[in-house]
Parts: sequence; structure tokens; C-alpha cells
Amino acid sequence: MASRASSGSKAKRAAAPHEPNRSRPGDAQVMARPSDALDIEQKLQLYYYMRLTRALEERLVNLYRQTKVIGGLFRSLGQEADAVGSAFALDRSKGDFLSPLIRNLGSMLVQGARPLEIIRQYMAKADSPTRGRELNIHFGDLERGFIGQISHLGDMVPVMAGVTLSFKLRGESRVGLVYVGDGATSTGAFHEGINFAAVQKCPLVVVVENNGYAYSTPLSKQTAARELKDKALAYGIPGIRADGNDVLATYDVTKEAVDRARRGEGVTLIELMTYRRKGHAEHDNQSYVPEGEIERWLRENDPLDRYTAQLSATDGVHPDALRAIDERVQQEIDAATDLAEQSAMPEPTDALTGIYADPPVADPLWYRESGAAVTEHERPAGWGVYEKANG
Amino acid sequence: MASRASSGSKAKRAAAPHEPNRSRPGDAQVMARPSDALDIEQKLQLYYYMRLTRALEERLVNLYRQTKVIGGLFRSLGQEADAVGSAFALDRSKGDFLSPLIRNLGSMLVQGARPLEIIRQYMAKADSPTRGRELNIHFGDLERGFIGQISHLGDMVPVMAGVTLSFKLRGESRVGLVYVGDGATSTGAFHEGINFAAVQKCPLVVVVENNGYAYSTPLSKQTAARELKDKALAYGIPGIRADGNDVLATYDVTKEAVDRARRGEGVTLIELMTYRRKGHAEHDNQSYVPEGEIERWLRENDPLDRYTAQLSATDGVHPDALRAIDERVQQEIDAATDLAEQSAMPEPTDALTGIYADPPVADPLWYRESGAAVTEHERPAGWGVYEKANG
Amino acid sequence: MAEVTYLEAIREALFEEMERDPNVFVMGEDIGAYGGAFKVTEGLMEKFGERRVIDTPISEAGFVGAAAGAAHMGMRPVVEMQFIDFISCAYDMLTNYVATSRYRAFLPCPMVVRGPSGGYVRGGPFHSQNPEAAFLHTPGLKIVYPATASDAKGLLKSAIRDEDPVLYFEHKYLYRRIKEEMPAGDHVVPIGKARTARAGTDLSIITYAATVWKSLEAAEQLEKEHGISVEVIDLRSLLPMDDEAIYETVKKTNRVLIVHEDTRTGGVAGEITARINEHAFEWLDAPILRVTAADVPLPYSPPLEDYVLPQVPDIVAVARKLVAY
Amino acid sequence: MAEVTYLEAIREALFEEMERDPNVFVMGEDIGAYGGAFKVTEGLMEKFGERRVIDTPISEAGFVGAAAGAAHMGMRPVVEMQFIDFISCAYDMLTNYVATSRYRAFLPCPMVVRGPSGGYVRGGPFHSQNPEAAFLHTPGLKIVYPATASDAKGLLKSAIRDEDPVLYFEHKYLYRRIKEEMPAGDHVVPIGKARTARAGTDLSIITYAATVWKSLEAAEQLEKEHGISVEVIDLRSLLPMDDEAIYETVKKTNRVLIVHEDTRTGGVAGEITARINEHAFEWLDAPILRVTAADVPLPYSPPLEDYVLPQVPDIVAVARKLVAY
Ligand SMILES: Cc1ncc(C[n+]2csc(CCOP(=O)(O)OP(=O)(O)O)c2C)c(N)n1
Ligand SMILES: Cc1ncc(C[n+]2csc(CCOP(=O)(O)OP(=O)(O)O)c2C)c(N)n1
Ligand SMILES: [Mg+2]
Ligand SMILES: [Mg+2]
Repeated sequence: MASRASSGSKAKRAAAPHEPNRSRPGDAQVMARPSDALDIEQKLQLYYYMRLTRALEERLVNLYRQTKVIGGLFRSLGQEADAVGSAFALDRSKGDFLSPLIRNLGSMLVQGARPLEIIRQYMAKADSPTRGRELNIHFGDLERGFIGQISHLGDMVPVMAGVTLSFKLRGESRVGLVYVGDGATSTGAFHEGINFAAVQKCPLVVVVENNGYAYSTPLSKQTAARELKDKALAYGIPGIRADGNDVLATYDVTKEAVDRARRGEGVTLIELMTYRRKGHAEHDNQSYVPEGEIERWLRENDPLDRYTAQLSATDGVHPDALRAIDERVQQEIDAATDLAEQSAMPEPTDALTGIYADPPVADPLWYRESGAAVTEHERPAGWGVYEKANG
Repeated sequence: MASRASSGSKAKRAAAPHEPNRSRPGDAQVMARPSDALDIEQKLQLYYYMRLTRALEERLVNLYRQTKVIGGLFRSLGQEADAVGSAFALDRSKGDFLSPLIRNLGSMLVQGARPLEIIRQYMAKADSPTRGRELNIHFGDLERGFIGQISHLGDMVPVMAGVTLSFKLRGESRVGLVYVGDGATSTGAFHEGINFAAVQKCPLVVVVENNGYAYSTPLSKQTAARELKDKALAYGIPGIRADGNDVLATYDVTKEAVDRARRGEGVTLIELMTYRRKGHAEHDNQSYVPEGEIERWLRENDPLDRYTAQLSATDGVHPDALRAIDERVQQEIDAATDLAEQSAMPEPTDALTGIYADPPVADPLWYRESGAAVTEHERPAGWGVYEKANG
Repeated sequence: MAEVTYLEAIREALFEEMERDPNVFVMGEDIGAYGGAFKVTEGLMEKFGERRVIDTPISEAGFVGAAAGAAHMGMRPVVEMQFIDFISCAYDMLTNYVATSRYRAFLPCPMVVRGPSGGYVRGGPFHSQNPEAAFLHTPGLKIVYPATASDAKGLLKSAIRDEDPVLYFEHKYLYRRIKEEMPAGDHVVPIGKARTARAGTDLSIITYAATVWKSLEAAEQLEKEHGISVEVIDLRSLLPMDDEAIYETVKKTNRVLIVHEDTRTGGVAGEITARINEHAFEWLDAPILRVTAADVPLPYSPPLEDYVLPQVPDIVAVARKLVAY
Repeated sequence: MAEVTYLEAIREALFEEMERDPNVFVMGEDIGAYGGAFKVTEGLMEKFGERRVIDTPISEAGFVGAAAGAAHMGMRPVVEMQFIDFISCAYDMLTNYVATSRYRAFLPCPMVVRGPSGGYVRGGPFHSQNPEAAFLHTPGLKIVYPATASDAKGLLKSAIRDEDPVLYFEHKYLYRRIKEEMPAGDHVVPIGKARTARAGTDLSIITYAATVWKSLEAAEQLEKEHGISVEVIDLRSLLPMDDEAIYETVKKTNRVLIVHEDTRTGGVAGEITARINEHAFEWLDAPILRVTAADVPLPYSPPLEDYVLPQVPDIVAVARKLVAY
């Protein structure tokens, strides 16, 4: 798999700073691929989740422009395949578990997160999954098997090492998947977490999403390593690079790592080559990106375009079938938006609950007569707008 | 060099948990080695520093048994070659710089630290290099070009990345060398520091002293990596393994890395294979070590024995010449011990000075009439003895 | 029953909790075959096996994070710092991830981080630290710091059973210096409750950990030599703090001396002073004073360490000033 | 002269210090071509080049440690945290290595760590932190937290010139909300000196950073609506703290309210309260009270954030209570 995944049409484009690791149609024939076993329904599910990711983020952009989103907005445009394909390789019926990063909305949708939750969360509503406590897609659900990230990059790697350690200690046949960006591989937490998991042979898959940038920082300033998959050697685990914009390739490489983990063979590091077509967050104008780079990825390497073509060519899926999915997605999003807009903002005093199991409520500030102590004019002028400008 | 250094007589001993990476006499002939350029005086200097390291630590053991050493005592018995040979590869006339770890007394001696300083330091005397503030070999000197470690493992890697960054920023032709143990490679600080240095192409050499253990923890529980030199790949830098108990091999491999750094080619990671024949500190009874392992290293792979034999065989050095060095070493240590014993303990109030440049003295505790506020019976019963028992 | 040292009490708690609950497991450096740097976990590996007694790589952030992950899944990890000074390496993980997980994500994170703390043992600046003030400021964590062997046992059992993360600091100066008969049965000490270590009427000393013993020694001396009756309150828990016990003793003696081994500026004494000010200002007949370490890293040489740390004569001197006020 | 925002003032200080001293250089994530997440370092790279404006990997401990090493060798590094919340990742490096290096090793470590701090901006729990209390407890560090544009400039220049490590916290709520004409010439504000932001006689509010503005607004209201004359002390430096200025205002008004945006327990107010207790207890006509954030991670949704953080009506309410005491 490694060699198949890392053979790419490198020569095609000359001095592009961030090169895809593109799998070619022919690659599929080399050996049996896990995705060969996917039925058409599953293949359409992959399409659904990718489309849902993209359309949902587009809706969030609208809401953001209407200043209905509180805080920054993070996009995964052009990276939908890697999040969806990798998460799809988990087995939800077995209780597999994942921890997404900021570009992995798609993986959460696969794991069962719903658009309504996402929109409420971005709008900081009382009935959002974190009741307005945390931002954007920072939330989780033990039942459905995903765990909310915190902002501090790398920290979820040790945490998922521990989640999967518990699977091992209890003899459960469950697997965990943790995402990090190329930038996050530089953190001490990444290093300590993956090393710990490797020594313990935890059933963990580490997906490094190499999208070429960490905020404005290109990979060359992040590490001198030639490929991020090379980092696996430092931990004595297999490292594999694959085309992150080919949803089936992403599925394949992850599925094999998941199977390996489930067989008790430990950690795998997967580098998925993709590209961040939008800025770090909506406010970022990407002035640091070499001219033409974004356009080239859009033109030549859009994961939805590629998958659409593939479904038609290989599986004979008629465009109408996909259009039907697109419509369903839009309807879901419309319905979710309507509901989310109706949701109330949190009650101020809810801020004091749940810091401990016991006591369940924090000491109130004695000088606050009620939640109404905060008068309207106290809201910082231009919040929201402000955050957007500075993200 | 890499291949020469990593060819070893692996087959010789069967299931030894920690195998040396032994260079053979024949290896030297493969190509020109930097150590070929060492004259006999320099070769005897190497012997002197190794002997001085060993004899000085033996003296410290005596002082420790007399409870004259405050706190724990850390030995580098059997590891003298790696510290001495690597440090010897620096060019003191150019202002090269190093940061030792707890097993690298030898490297400090090469860099100019004197036995009197070491003994005073272990005895916590007023005129010790840290005036009684820090333990054992935790001290440095910017003039002579070494910097004192702190206990927190890994932290010196970022610090030396910064030291060598300053060399680069100023266009100085200086090189830095930082030591870490096999255990310290698991720390986030190691990872962040070496990655930063690699990206910046700092003139830094990272020596990983693989002595088989971190306290009681064998390498297999520290990392799943097969060789620690493999960690270099994660940072896109060369990684080389060499026989740490062959002082000339250690010199060679380090010298090449130092030259490389001085040429502006960046960081090298060197794994030196050695063995910790004593416990983590004097109190440690090494019950966790497989039977026979220590004895085998003593018998077959003592760095001083090997170097003695080598000096005689290759350079025709007469045993008398070495005995004369041994005697000089003893005299130096005797003289240093006498002086150190005469040194006073610090004045209590010195504890308040020098936390800031300004103000130069910390606020005194207002209720302390004088330094005499502490009466003798306030000393914890059995201190020293206590510390030894628990290190 | 035989007397048990502070260290043995900790070990007993670990044994009993691991027997009681199969979800409890321990992690840390050299805690398995070696039994830990101070031998606190000696015998655990033999009894419970490598699966539940995990030797870790040197990566405090790594295994604290792993503990959190396991805790989410229903395990009850107890993590050892070889010396508590190394908890600083897990500061981000503890304050940002562990402490907030219930609040921000409704994710329980029941885990314990424990380790040898404190000075008076010639450990120098990096083997003597008192880390409580660094974490007092973090809602979501609990902090205990026992002074007696029975509290060491009872509080560790409570910490392991707690639904939230608990930092359990054990004072290494006390490890083998104090012993006590253990209360029979399942001895549990509630988190958040102070203890009156000595009753008195003229002055209250509020303290915790090793300085409880210094304070008791001073109290004895003050009684005998100066006829001053001192009440000594051992806080035991720092987060949450037993406000009731604090206000009660203030109302009883009207004079307060806070003693802690940690450095002065930003230490726990400030918080206690603020609380008393807010809630019992009327009852104060004198300023609240503090005896603490001087504001420097703890030096290693005995005369320096002795000078920097609080000592019995300091407590006696300040107590006398307060009573004379 | 044109008015300059708080953010521009910081940038001016960086420019001027980099021009003045070739040893000054800056490091951080995305500070080069991009100019930093808040554009504080915009234009620096163009002016001073990649050699002196270094984009780092995401590794706060790494580049803080590197700054220390460079500082030992005579450089003057200024490190940016993209958000100050990430300083927690360098906690070990700052408290154990950087803070102690002069004391334990006679190694100067003149460096600055700066970054956007504080809330009121819907940043949620990890983009709103006030980290001062986590470091107040560390001898060897200095801490400043300016409230005005001119102090932002003058204190940063002092911090860069200081012989010791300085944590320089800048309040992101103030970045573009306040402006001021900069004093002409080489404008330097000494570390360790407070500022009287408003003179008054009935009550002292001791505060710093963004809550200086809340306090001033409250003071205005108290004056107008209740005839209460409030003195507002802007500490500016937290370590060292300007004790003289604190005791002076206490002696003048005899009533103290401490306001900080940070959470309550273990916050800076405790230390201030303890100092006043020790040195000016006699002068107090009322308990020292504090208005702070509630003890929870800062939530993100506006009603929650507003509820948790200190607001003008809170200050007014407590001030009135204090004056009526
Ligand atoms: C420890 C830490 N330092 C800094 C940041 C600020 N930050 C947020 S996202 C980001 C870039 C992340 O890049 P990468 O890991 O490649 O993920 P991507 O955004 O490309 O998906 C940075 C620097 C952070 N969140 N955590
Ligand atoms: C961050 C940190 N965690 C734990 C320790 C405690 N400790 C001191 S030495 C040591 C083992 C070091 O092993 P290694 O790095 O292999 O060096 P060696 O002693 O073998 O030379 C440990 C765990 C420490 N000093 N720092
Ligand atoms: Mg990226
Ligand atoms: Mg070792």
C-alpha cells in the first residue's frame, strides 16, 4: 500500500510549493483495495458526507456574513475527502472513536454529528452541544464516539492514546483515530502522545493532514523532514503517505491501519496530502500563498469533482443520483438553519454550572443580584466583527 | 561514516537486552578518520580526561560515603569515552559550546571544568560554581563554553538550539553540542528543540547517549523505535550511530558532525551506544538489570581498558606513560579534595541575592532578625542520608 | 495494629483502591518493577501486573493526557510524577485539557496526579517544589496536600473515587518521618474539609502539609514558654478550601497567621487572606500575617535551604508579634 | 502628532527597539510575512529581514527555550505567543529554566514573551486567558500588563531593555479600541511603577489591563450618580508590584476594591490583599473586596461571557457597598 500510495505524478507540475501525492486511476488495479468491498450505497454515503461538509460550511459562511456566527469560521474546502474517507474506515458498530481537528468537520458528520448541532454551536446557542461554552466544532459525544478538541494543538494525541489504551486494557475490539495538521506535528504533545501509544501498542491511527500550511506557515518552515510520514520511524511504527483528495485512497489507507490496530498491531501514522484552499479562518486573505496555487488545486484536484468523475466512470452513477443527494443536503441544512436560528441564547447563570460533579454549581459572584447584572451597553462594541478581523 | 560506525559485532553475544554497537579495530582502515589527525599528545589528553572522570567520581563516592556529599551522586562509570570523545571534537579556540547531562562530567572536564569545582559543587560549598544553589554538575560557564543543565529532561535542547541560533544570526563560526539520554528523547522539549534547530539549520550537534536505561526503564519501554538514530529522519537531518565506548570512534563521528555544522549544513543527531554500569544514582541497586549484563560490559567493553589497549597496540604507548597520567590525576584530585574540604558553607543570607539584576537582593523575610534565625535543631534529622535513600 | 508511615499509607490506599475497583490503574516513570523513585508503588506490579502498573516513557504531558483519555472512558488512572517538579511539563494538559473537560465538553475526567513534593530535604530547586499555587488558580481541578499518614491514606482514596481530577501532593519530608496507626476499615477522608490539628484560643495558625508539623512544634513552644494558646488548622484540601473552618477559627481567636512552605508572592496565603477579609473582617483584631519561603528558587546547600524555608523560630516570632498586637 | 492605537504602540516599540539594538530579534508563529495573527508585527519582516523576524514551528516550549539560549549569548529575543493561552505549553521552560537561570547559574536571560491576552472578545476558553496569576508565583520573572497605548509602548521598550525575562501581556480587547498621542522621543515606562489613572478620596480601586477602563467608567458613574470620589490605580506591573503606590492610596482613601478580569480563586487580588493586610491594616476602614471573573473557564457565548467577566455595574455595586460600610 505504501508504495502505491506514494507513487504520484510529481513531474507534472514544476515548482509548485505544495505538491499533491496524487493517486492515479491505474493504482487501483495494483492489488485488492479495501474500498473494492464498498457497495454503491456506501460509496454514495461518502459522496453525501463530502457534499454535506462543503454545503454546511458554505451555509456557515452566509451566517458569518450576517454576523450570526460568533467568533471565527474555519473551512475545510478542498479537504473534505480526507476527513470523510478516513472516518468512514472506522467501524461505528464496534464503538470506534475519533478526535477531529479544526478541518475535520467531515469526520464528525460521518461519526454522527448533525448539521443542526454544528450551526447551533457556531451560533453559540443554549441548546448547542456545549451550551455555548465552546467554539465552532469543539465538541464531542462519547455515545457516538467522537471527542471534542481543545485549541492547544497536539494535545488530542496523548488524549487519544489514553482512549485507545483503555480499549486495550479492557480487551475491547475498538480503534481510535486522531487527526493532526502538518503544523501540529511540531508540538511536544504530538511527540509524547504518539511515542507513548507506540510503546503501548495502542489501537490508534494517527492521521496527519498535510494541507501545506499551518496558518500562514508553509511546511518548509515547520519541519526539515522531507515527508511527514517519515516521522513514523522515530516511533517505530509504519508511516504511509496517501492522496488525501482521493476519498477512496484515503479510505483504503485508513482502513488498513484500522484493521491493523484492531488486530493488536499498534499505531500507524498516515500522511494525507491535501490542500487548504481557504485561509486559516475566514478573515485570512491568504496573501502569503504563491500565485496560482489555489486555483491549480481547485482546477485539478478538487476532491468532490474527482469523486464525482470516479463515481460516474467506475460505478456508472448518473449525475441525477448525485444531484438528488445534493438537494437532500440542502434541505437538511435549510431545516437545520431554521431551527438553529430559533434557538435561544444561553441563560447567563448557566455559566456557573458543571465545573465539578460536586459541587454542581460554582460560587455565584455575591455582588450579582441576578443574571441581569450585565446591561446591554456593556457588550463590547463591535464584538463578532472584531473577532472576525483578528481570528 | 554512518555505515562504518554502525557495523558492529552484533552476532557475538546472544540475547543481551542492551547490545553495544561495537566498532572493530579493522573499521579504522576503511577511510580516513578525523582521529587519524590527532597527535600523541592529544591522544593522551583523551586518556587523561577519561581517567580524570573516572577517578573523580570514585573520589566523590568516598566523600558520599562519608556523608560529605549533599544529595545524590551520579556516575558515568563505563560511559567516560562518549562524553570525552564527543566534547574533544569541539574547537575551544573557536568558542564552541556544549551543554552536558548528568552523565557528561567528562565533557565538562574537556571544556575546562576543574575537579575542585566539581567537588565543591557536590559538597554545596560557598565557593562552588553555583555558591551552593544547585546540585552536582548542574553548572556552567559562558567563558569556557558550557552551560548548566536543569533537571527537567529535554529542556537543554531548545536552549542549545537558541545558543546556536545566536551563532548563526551573528555569523560566528561556532558550534554547539547538546547531550541527551535515551530517556530524554521521549520529551516534548527534545522534539520541539531539535525540530526548531533543524528548520533553522542551527550549527548544533545532538548527542543521544544510549546507555540502555532511563533510571530503571529499559529502552524497549521508552520507545518502539529500533534505533534512536532513526529519530533524525523525523527532523530531516542525518542520524548516525556509533560505538560510544570507543573514544576515537566517538571523536570521529562527532568531529564530522561538528565540521558539518560549522560549514552551515545544520544539525546532526548522533546516537552513541554505551552502557550505564552503575545505577541511576548511588542509591539505586539496579535490581532491574538482567543478570550478567553489567559484568559483561565491564569485562568486554570498558572504555578505559579498550583505549589503553588501543594506545599500546596502535600508538606504542608504554604503560608507564599512562601510569604517570593516573598519578597526576590522583594528585590533582587529592589537592582538590583538600581545598574543597576547607571551603566554607554559604552564608545563609546569600540565598537572597541575585534573583534579578535589579533589584539585586530579594526582600528579606521581615521576621528574620538575621541569618541566625535558623537554629541547628531545625535541620531535618538525617538529611543527606535521607536523600541518598531516595534520590 | 502496627503503625504505618505516611509513605506506606499512600501505598495502602493504592493497593486497596486497585483491589476495590478494576478500573483503577497507575502510570508513571519507573513505578513498575522498580517500585518508583521513592518506592511508593513497590509491590503493585507483582500484585496487579504490568497491565495495571504501567512504566511510561519520560513524557509527563503524554501520560497525563493519556490518563485523561482513559478517564473519559471510565477508567480511574492514578499518575505518578517522579518528582512533583515535573508536573510543570504537563501544565498545559492539566490546566487546559483536564481541568476544563467537564465544563466545556461534559466529559468526566476522574483522575489523580500524585507525586513527591516539598523541601527540607536538600533537593535543590528542581526536586523540592510546592506546586499548589500554580494550580489553585485553575477551576476544575481539586488539590489536596495531606500532613498526616491517616489523611494521606484517606485523601488518596477520596481522590481516586472523586468524579473530577485531583492533584494529590505528598510531602517527601514526611514520607518516612511520621507514622500512625491507620483507622480500621475503608478509611476515607472527604476532600474539602480541614482538620483542627490543635485547639487553642489566642491565635490561629492556618497551614497544610509539612508546615503543619512546624506549626505544631511552634505551638508547643508558644504554650510552654510564652503561655500562648495556639489553634492549628490543617487545611488538607486547598481546592476546594474549607471556608467554614477558616472563618470559624478566625471568629474564635481573632488573630491569624498563615504558614506555608511555598514562596510568598502569589502563594496560597494570599487567597486565604482575601477570603478572611471578605467574610470575617469584623472579627480580626490584628492583621493577617504570613510565614512562608522567601521569594527565590529553593537553593540546595543546607544553610541556604534552611534560611529560605519557614522554620519554627519564625513561626514563634510572628505568632508572638500577632498576639502582642 | 497622530493618535496611535494600543496595537500600533506595541508595533512602534518593536520597530524602535529593533532599530536601536541589533541584538533584538523577534520569533513566533506567523509573525513574518503574515505579520502575526493580530498584525502586531506587520512590516517588521520587510524592514528587518527574515534573519531578525523568525517564523517558528508550532512549538512554544521550543522557541521559548531557544530565546533563552540566544539571550544567554547576548541577544535580546522577543517572543510572540499567537494567543497568550499557548504560553501554558512553555510553562516548564519559563518557570524552571528561564526564571531561575540568573539565580541558579548566574546566567542572564534578558528576553520578552508577549502576546494577546484577555477576554471580552468572544474568544472562548482558549483564546481569552489571563495568565498573570500562573506566573506571579515565580521569582525571577517580571510581569507587566499595560492598559493604555503609551504604557503599552513604554513598557515594551523597558521590557526589551531589561536584564531579566519579562512577560508582557497585551490586552486584545484594547488593541484597536483605544488610541492616544504617543509621548515624543524615546518613551520608556519603568517596570514596577503603578499609575494613578484617576485621583479620588473615598475609595481606591486597584486594577490593571482592560478592567482599568471598566473601573474608570464605574468611577465616573459613581461620581456622577452617587457623589463618590474614586481613585483608580493602574498597577501596570504585577511583578514587581508597586507596593508604595498601593499603600499610599490605601492610606488616602482607607477603602479598597481590587478589580481583575482573571478568575477569583488564586488570582492576583489575593496577593494584593495580603500585602495591604501586612503593611496597612491600620488604615483600613472596611474589608478589602474584589470584583473578578467567576471561577470557571471563560465561556464563549456572549451572555455567558458577559456574566462571567467583571462588568461596570459590578464595580459600581461593590464600590457603593464599600463606601457605605
Ligand atoms: C499549541 C498551539 N500553538 C498555537 C496555536 C495557534 N494556531 C491555531 S491553528 C494554527 C495552525 C495549525 O496548522 P496545522 O496544524 O497545519 O492545521 P491546519 O489549520 O492546517 O488544518 C496555529 C498556529 C494553537 N492552536 N496551539
Ligand atoms: C521531565 C523530567 N521527567 C522526569 C525526570 C526524572 N528523571 C531524572 S533522570 C531520569 C532518567 C533519565 O534517563 P536518560 O535520559 O536515559 O539519561 P541517563 O540517566 O540514562 O543518562 C528521570 C526519569 C526528569 N529529570 N525530568
Ligand atoms: Mg496545515
Ligand atoms: Mg539512559
